[in-house]
Amino acid sequence: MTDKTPIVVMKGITIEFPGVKALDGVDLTLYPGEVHALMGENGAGKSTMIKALTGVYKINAGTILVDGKPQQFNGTLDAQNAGIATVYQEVNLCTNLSVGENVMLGHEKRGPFGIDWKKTHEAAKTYLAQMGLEAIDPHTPLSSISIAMQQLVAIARAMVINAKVLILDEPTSSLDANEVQDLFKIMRKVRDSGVAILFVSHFLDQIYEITDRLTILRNGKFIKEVMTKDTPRDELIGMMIGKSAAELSQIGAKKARREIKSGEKPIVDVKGLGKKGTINPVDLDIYSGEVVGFAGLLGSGRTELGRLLFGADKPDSGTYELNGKQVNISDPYTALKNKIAYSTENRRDEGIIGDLTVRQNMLIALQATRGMFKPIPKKEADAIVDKYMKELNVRPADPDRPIKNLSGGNQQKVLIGRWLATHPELLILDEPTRGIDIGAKAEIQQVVLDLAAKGMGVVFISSELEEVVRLSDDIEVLKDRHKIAEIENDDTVSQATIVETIANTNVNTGKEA
Amino acid sequence: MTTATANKVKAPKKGFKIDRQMIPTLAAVVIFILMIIMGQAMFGTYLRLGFVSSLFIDHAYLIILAVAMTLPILTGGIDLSVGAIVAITAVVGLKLANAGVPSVLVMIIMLLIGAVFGLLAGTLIEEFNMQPFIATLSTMFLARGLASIISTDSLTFPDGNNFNIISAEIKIIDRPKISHDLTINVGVIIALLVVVFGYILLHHTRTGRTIYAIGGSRSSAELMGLPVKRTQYIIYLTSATLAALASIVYTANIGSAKNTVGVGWELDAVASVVIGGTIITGGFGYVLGSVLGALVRSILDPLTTDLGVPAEWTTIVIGLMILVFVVLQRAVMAVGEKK
Amino acid sequence: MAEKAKEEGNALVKKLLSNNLTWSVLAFILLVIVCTIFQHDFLALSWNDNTGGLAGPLITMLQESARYLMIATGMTLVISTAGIDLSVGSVMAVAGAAAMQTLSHGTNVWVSILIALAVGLAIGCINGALVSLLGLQPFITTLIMMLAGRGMAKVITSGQNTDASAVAGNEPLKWLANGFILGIPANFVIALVIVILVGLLCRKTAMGMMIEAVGINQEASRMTGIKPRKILFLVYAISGFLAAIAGLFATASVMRVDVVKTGQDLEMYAILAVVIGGTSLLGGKFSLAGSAVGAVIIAMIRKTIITLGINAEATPAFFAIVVIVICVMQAPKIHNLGAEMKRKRALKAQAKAVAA
Amino acid sequence: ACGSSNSGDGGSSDSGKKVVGFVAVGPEGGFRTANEDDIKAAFKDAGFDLQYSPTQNNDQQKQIQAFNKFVNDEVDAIILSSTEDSGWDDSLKKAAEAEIPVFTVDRNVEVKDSEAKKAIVSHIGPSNEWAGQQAAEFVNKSFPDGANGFILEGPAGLSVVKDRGTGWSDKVASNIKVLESQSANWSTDEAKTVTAGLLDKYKSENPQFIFAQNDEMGLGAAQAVDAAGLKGKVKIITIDGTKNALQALVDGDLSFVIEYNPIFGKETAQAVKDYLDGKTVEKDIQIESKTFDAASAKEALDNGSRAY
Ligand SMILES: Nc1ncnc2c1ncn2[C@@H]1O[C@H](COP(=O)(O)OP(=O)(O)OP(=O)(O)O)[C@@H](O)[C@H]1O
Ligand SMILES: Nc1ncnc2c1ncn2[C@@H]1O[C@H](COP(=O)(O)OP(=O)(O)OP(=O)(O)O)[C@@H](O)[C@H]1O
Ligand SMILES: [Mg+2]
Ligand SMILES: [Mg+2]
Repeated sequence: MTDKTPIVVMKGITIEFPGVKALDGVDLTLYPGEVHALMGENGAGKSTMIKALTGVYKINAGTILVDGKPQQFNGTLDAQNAGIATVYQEVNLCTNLSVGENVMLGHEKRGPFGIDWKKTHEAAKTYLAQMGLEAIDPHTPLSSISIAMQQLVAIARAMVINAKVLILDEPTSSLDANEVQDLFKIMRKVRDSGVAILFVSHFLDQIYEITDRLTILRNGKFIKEVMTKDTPRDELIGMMIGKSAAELSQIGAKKARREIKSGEKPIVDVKGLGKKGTINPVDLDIYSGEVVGFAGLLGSGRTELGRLLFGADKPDSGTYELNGKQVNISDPYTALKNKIAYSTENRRDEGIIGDLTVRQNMLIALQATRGMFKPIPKKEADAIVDKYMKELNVRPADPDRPIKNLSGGNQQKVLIGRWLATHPELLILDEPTRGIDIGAKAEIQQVVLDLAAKGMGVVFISSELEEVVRLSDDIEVLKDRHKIAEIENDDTVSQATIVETIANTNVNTGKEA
Repeated sequence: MTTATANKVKAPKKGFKIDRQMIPTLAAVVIFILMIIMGQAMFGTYLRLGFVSSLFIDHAYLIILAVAMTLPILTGGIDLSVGAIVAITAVVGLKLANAGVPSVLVMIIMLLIGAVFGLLAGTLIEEFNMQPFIATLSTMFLARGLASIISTDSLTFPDGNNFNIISAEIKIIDRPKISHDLTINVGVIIALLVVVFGYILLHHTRTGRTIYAIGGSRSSAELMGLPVKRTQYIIYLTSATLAALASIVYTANIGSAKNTVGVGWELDAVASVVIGGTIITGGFGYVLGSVLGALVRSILDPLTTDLGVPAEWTTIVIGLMILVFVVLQRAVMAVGEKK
Repeated sequence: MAEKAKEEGNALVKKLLSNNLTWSVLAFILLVIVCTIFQHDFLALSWNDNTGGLAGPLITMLQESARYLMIATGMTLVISTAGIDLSVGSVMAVAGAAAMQTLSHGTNVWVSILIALAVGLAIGCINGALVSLLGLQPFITTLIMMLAGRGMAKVITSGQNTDASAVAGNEPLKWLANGFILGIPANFVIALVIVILVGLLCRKTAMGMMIEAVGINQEASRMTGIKPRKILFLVYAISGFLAAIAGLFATASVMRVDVVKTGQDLEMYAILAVVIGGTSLLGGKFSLAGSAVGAVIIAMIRKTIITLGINAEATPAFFAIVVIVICVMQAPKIHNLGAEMKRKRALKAQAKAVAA
Repeated sequence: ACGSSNSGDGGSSDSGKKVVGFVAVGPEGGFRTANEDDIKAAFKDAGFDLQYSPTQNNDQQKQIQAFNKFVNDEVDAIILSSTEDSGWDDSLKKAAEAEIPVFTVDRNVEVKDSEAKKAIVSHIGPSNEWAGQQAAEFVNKSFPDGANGFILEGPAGLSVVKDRGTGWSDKVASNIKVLESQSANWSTDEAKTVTAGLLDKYKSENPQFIFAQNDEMGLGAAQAVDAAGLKGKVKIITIDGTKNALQALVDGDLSFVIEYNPIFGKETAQAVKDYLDGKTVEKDIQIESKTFDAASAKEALDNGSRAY
């Protein structure tokens, strides 16, 4: 197809984990100067393939050639030395160090007396600037920036190595449209300098925009390698999910707005809810059966507001009324007791309990609300697990596996099951579709609509304006930790409306404490 | 994007330069000074040069051990074997010195023995997945056992050995009364050099940065392509070798040793490190904090004596003092977090 | 057919080999064999009319293991929450001191026992409060309590090794450590019953899962509505209480508390027992059965040392070697050795084929 | 509790009392507590201000630190109850330079340096070797035709353990066979376990005596012997002479107790007083100890004079 010599050739890669064959004879070829996408559903084996290449997992069969030489990396260090830079799916940085230190770890600039910190920080600054993060002081603790920005820091870090191969595993899952464009700019530049880029994303638009070539996996098996420009969407989706795209349930149209009847009481009615330094006082009401979307740019405070509603952080101002009754939601337990549930955007640190099984992860919140000494009867537990495994289509369908061994997308589904099992009246979903494949994304969106139809109040936080606009009845727009607008989402409202609102509203920063 | 990201993070306020992570260490400084002032006010001897001199001379070994212990603790590990390594190297060293082996050679052998135990601990941890606590507990038992198999006698250095170079006192201020002299010895200088070494290692080498990274998250450090395994070996090798160095300084200082030396010193070292603001689960901490911690830990004993604490109560009072210390630190940190 | 059976058999062997418990039990059996070689009647049991129970080396070993069982059980729960309890040895001394001191001052023996248990529980609660409410680090908190506890024991007895062996009416306590139930040491039976009760409490309610959840990911647990502080408080309290029982076993055995020696270094043994039993010091999944086997192994190692007549000087080294061997055998690297070599060979062959 | 300020030049406290620093081992029960309590009481009675500094885990380092601190505090005299018999040269040299007299109690220390030697005025205490010898002589006398038995030792490496062992070996007859020596770490509880194991192991050799190097271990051994139904058939000899041991002797659990007399506070205080008053003091003040059999033990207990 091309006369370039490939830089990476992986042939017949097989990886087995106890009980699962995650990869079964998969081939992958990377050419310099190309962006290559690894496509597949959640759990198809994309991340595993990447980890096979970088030596994180040992392969059971197959060969890896890098630059024509057979290689067996014993870890990422070896891979790095061979010119492969990787940004893994879950952000893997050290939260105890500063942003600059994270960018430069292992590549600090050295002077006559060991590390020259001044030079190192300067270098870090230029790499950060490349990612559009010039506003971040390299000395800022990593723990104080949001997940999305950490993702960008991780990418900046990958640029430090003068790599021949750059691997990006779902780098865009938490970025907003602007940042994606900036990332693409950098990717194009890097590509044009002759680097091979391996890219994973569940956003088809992005795939068609940036990639040249695709390798499609399904259930750990190699399906096909194709050129992007020759492959229509339907065909691609078909190859990924193994059935025709038409069968995929699609919620095309925008949801009809649920009209609030006069005299109807909201489930949640908060006034002036805020916390100094995190989110300025917000008024908000959520009615039964309503989907309220939170829209805003990165760091606008959507997550923070969600956490306050759930009691994960303690508010320092405001009143909180639940079904007309004044409540004090001081911690997640109280929230759950009051039938409020919150699904976090930070799946790894605040969501999954890694070593526990899928079953335990699904039941634990329900168990916690019932109390330690009232175990859920086995029959009931089985029924719950069974129900949500099926409803959410969790794969593999074995609930007795530790959740940490599931692919990212499937972990997310289990977590949603966890919250549904508590039968909340108000469900706060923070980035529920992040990192979820197209099939599952539609499923989750459908779940949200179904829940609302059954009378649940839903807060839907997402960086994808498209789905916020499509699913919400009302949209709360946030900017710089202020609520700047509440938009009734009728037919006149589109993504552009929101973007304009954000751009044109000036936050009176003087108000900030 | 530039406009989008520019308002994501506010430029940090200028002037607020003190890192939150440094607060516990600073608290250690303040409390140490307060303790000295309190001792001086109540008993009038804590600012005597003699007191200061023996604080350093008598605790040069602890300073070295505290630096040694800082490395594994920063990664979330621990080295329980340091006390026992002091014992075995001391016993072997004195045996050799008494057999007429030249002092320099003896010292080298002592350091090598320390290194061997460090290597063993590193191997158990890295190759056999043993947790540092258990691995170094095993090497602790092993070293202590071997030390007593070799000899249970009180051994003293023969005349005319060169160990006394280390203990030879250098009077900086010589007053008529010994309690007003400012004295140091080579042991103290060695301890200070070790502190400098620790500082440079942690803050100016890539190995040091890897140590912090491992403490933050070992799996992240591995995925970031840092030489985690090699660094782990270096850590336990260094801490054990420094323990051997502490042994040299200590034995030279008192001119004798036996198999029971160093019982419980690992806990003193851990206490020093923690008092100095290093978090036992790793990731945060400073060598200089550990040094201060060692000094604070050292000053607790004379304080209890001077306060006339009844014998049965001494360990309770020492425990309470450490408790007050960590609680204060915790409070200071909580206030810092709020800000 | 036969192939399949063989394969299944292989899988079973593999599963067994990678199970920590297998190696612990194997180590135990090995120690017994070594002892029997040295002392041919090591396994012999006889009836002792004097005590009204079985007698023999194994019996005294079980008698000693009772206290390890207790502290190892508490330690398991604490370690599961990613904590550690270094104070158990000192708590043993304090509880023992409280029992002996009150007893020798004429307190009713049952009241003495209750006081001892209450003291242990109280110290456990203090540990729990410091760790959970103030958020202090477990290692340093319990290290402080280890120091202070020794002091408390000394304060209780004014520095004496209080002896209550001659106090009238001390029989129930004496029986606790020296008596027999159906010929089997009473303390061992009681300890076993307690371990089983704790096990049931953990596994039949959601306590075990919640403890593990907190140990694996405290923040995520909080978000599910678990109250990590409660759990932390609970495990330290349990550990203190069980350590008090261990303290009663240790002191009632000779009806005398030794303010320095009672429980000395036993925190280390307890931690070893837990690790040998397969619970990770990093927290998370725990196995009480594993820890129980670990506790018995510790008692067995000590018995072996006496039986082989290993010199006092060499005991720590012997201990170290046994522990290192057990832990090394448990390392995944060792059981995967065969498979790993096969994998490497296969890959090499493939690589050669490609290169050619 | 924090009254004494030592800032005065002569080191005397405000009240004009002479200040004496006591570098001690710390309360460990039995002999140690009795000894240190007695010294504290005696110095108080003699009108001294005694500053007491215990160590932990028998750690010599903490003792050295305390010693050096007393030198810096310019106390009038130092009492040293050392955990180790060597390693004191440097500290003693400092004391000599500061002209502070040092009195060693219980354990003698070995000093090489001649400068350091000058600091030590006197040693006060009973003899460990003598105690070991008494044990051997009792066994020799009890079993003229020879016998088998065990020795329960203290922790390996302590000089007390060695001295008591040396005393035993010096005097024990050739037909007395020690089947095994094991350490029971001075602990009653461990001694019970160890003895039970040894009795099992050497059942066929018919052990007839157990020499426990302290009372604590002897009492543990007695319980193991009792449990094995051998009470009276195995003679147990212990060193220290605490009340509990004497009671056990009366009850027939033990056979012979050698006193290691901890009560020498008076003698020590007197020596310090004499020296500070300018009188000459004997270099070595041996403290008399007794031996007890059942009869003399009963007598000693009945007249109620025993302090520990
Ligand atoms: N360490 C492991 N142990 C056992 N099974 C694992 C492990 N890691 C991954 N798996 C399994 O391997 C399969 C492939 O997972 P992988 O993470 O590669 O999926 P993915 O294609 O990256 O999915 P996603 O889009 O959700 O990130 C999944 O079925 C997963 O459960
Ligand atoms: N752990 C944290 N500690 C301190 N500050 C934080 C932390 N997490 C986020 N922030 C800051 O709080 C602000 C709001 O972040 P938040 O995560 O709520 O934004 P968001 O609107 O939810 O966007 P996204 O979730 O897409 O990043 C940001 O400025 C961010 O830097
Ligand atoms: Mg993935
Ligand atoms: Mg967010």
